[in-house]
Amino acid sequence: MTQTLAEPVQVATARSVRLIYFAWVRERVGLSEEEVALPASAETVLDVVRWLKTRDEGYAAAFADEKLIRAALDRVHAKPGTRLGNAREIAFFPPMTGG
Amino acid sequence: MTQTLAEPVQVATARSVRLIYFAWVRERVGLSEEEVALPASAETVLDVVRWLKTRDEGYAAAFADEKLIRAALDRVHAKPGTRLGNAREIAFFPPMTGG
Amino acid sequence: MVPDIPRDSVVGTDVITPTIRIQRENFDLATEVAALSAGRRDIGAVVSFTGLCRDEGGTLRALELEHYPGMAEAEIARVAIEAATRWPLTGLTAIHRFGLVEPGEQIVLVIATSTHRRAAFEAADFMMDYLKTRAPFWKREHLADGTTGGWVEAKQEDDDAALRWS
Amino acid sequence: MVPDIPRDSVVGTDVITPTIRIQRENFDLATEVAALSAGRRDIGAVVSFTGLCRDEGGTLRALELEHYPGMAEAEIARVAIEAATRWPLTGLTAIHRFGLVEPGEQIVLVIATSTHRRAAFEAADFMMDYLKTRAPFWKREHLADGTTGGWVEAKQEDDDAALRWS
Repeated sequence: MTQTLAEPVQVATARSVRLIYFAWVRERVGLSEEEVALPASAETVLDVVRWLKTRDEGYAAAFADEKLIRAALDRVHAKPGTRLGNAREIAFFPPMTGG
Repeated sequence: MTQTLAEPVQVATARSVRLIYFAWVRERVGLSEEEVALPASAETVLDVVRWLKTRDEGYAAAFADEKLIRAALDRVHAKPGTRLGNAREIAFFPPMTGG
Repeated sequence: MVPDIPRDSVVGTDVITPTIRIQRENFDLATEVAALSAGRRDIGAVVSFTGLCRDEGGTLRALELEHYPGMAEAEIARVAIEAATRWPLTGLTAIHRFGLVEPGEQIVLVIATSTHRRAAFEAADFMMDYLKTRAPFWKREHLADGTTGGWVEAKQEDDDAALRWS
Repeated sequence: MVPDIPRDSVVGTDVITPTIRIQRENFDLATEVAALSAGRRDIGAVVSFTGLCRDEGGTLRALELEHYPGMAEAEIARVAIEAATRWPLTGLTAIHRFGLVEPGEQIVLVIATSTHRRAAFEAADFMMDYLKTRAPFWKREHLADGTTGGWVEAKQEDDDAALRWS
């Protein structure tokens, strides 16, 4: 397979998405939700987590233990490796304790 | 093991018990219950079934398929080989269909 | 002041006394659930099973439930005590009707309560499997065309289900 | 006269529409059971699970239930549709509360109805396992001493229970 000559168009455009936080992730981040411009390099859920950790100490504390972070893309469960696609809403939360 | 010299005392005494019938066993026998004198040779549940079959055509029909007969001794489930002991009430019925 | 003893510690050691009823009259699910849970703060899970009479596609007018009065309550109590011994229950109720029951009406009720859901689910499931195969009840069909149908035959699948617990 | 179509034949082919509610208010078991079964003559089994708030030996004053409003109903509906596809159900209801719930109060309700008991038991059990591990709800403890305790941690046993169905 050869690389196509045309570069993907989104390379230079930072994507704007809504991030939503629940339970102790929300408490540590200090926000319920926010609109952010994702770096173009963020392609998966895990990429977003790792980028958020660099923002400040609150995010770093919220996302310190990556194994405890669950995520949803546009309100559907996603795994760390799930690609963001065209998701407009990304939610992060601890393991669920309903029922 | 040698046989004791004294003969068992109950040999000559026919035991009197109450027999109770349910569902299609009751219908085929034509009775809900009866008091009978069991022959001294009847030592197990199956012995009673085989003796009853000899009494008339109704009993013969009720107990024709021995695998479909369930029994209880003094209101506790019993197997064909269960010994009668001192049971005063012996019930016969089809497989149960409660619930 | 007498100090409160946490209820959990009591539940763990005492075996509860099941409620068993064999009756002609109907029963009420909400009333029976309330009897097990009202005023308590140590119950986490309530599982109920209600068995209803089906009309079998319109062919059935009623089920006639015959039972062995002397044995039915004792046998269900035996099974209930076994359930209460196997699972850490806070309450257990089993009610079975006899007589004529019409489609849509209730036949049998089992309620199991516990601190945790798995015990409540399994105990209720176990109770129903044993009620089906060991409680001395027999069903006869009364058909919509006015005739009396046969006695309902026991199902192999019910025997198999009961074997799951042994 | 239009001939009656036996209900069983309809049930076998159509997948039912589950009732899903996420609400702050309490719910009533009897009302919800009646909504699934009133006027029907084709239901043989009704299994209900009610989850209640426990006082944890007197240490808990209340549970605070946080949820993801946009996702909770959609996720429970997804699981309910899967249950209705796997088992031949005649009805399925799932209600989950949010907000502050005190010991003894109801938190969650699942009701599954079917012609046969195994389907109703398994579907209700399945729904609860998935509600525990996939519905976006989080519980925080408010303690009897007036302080706010921590967030309840997810249990490995709940994940293990959910894996039984895959």
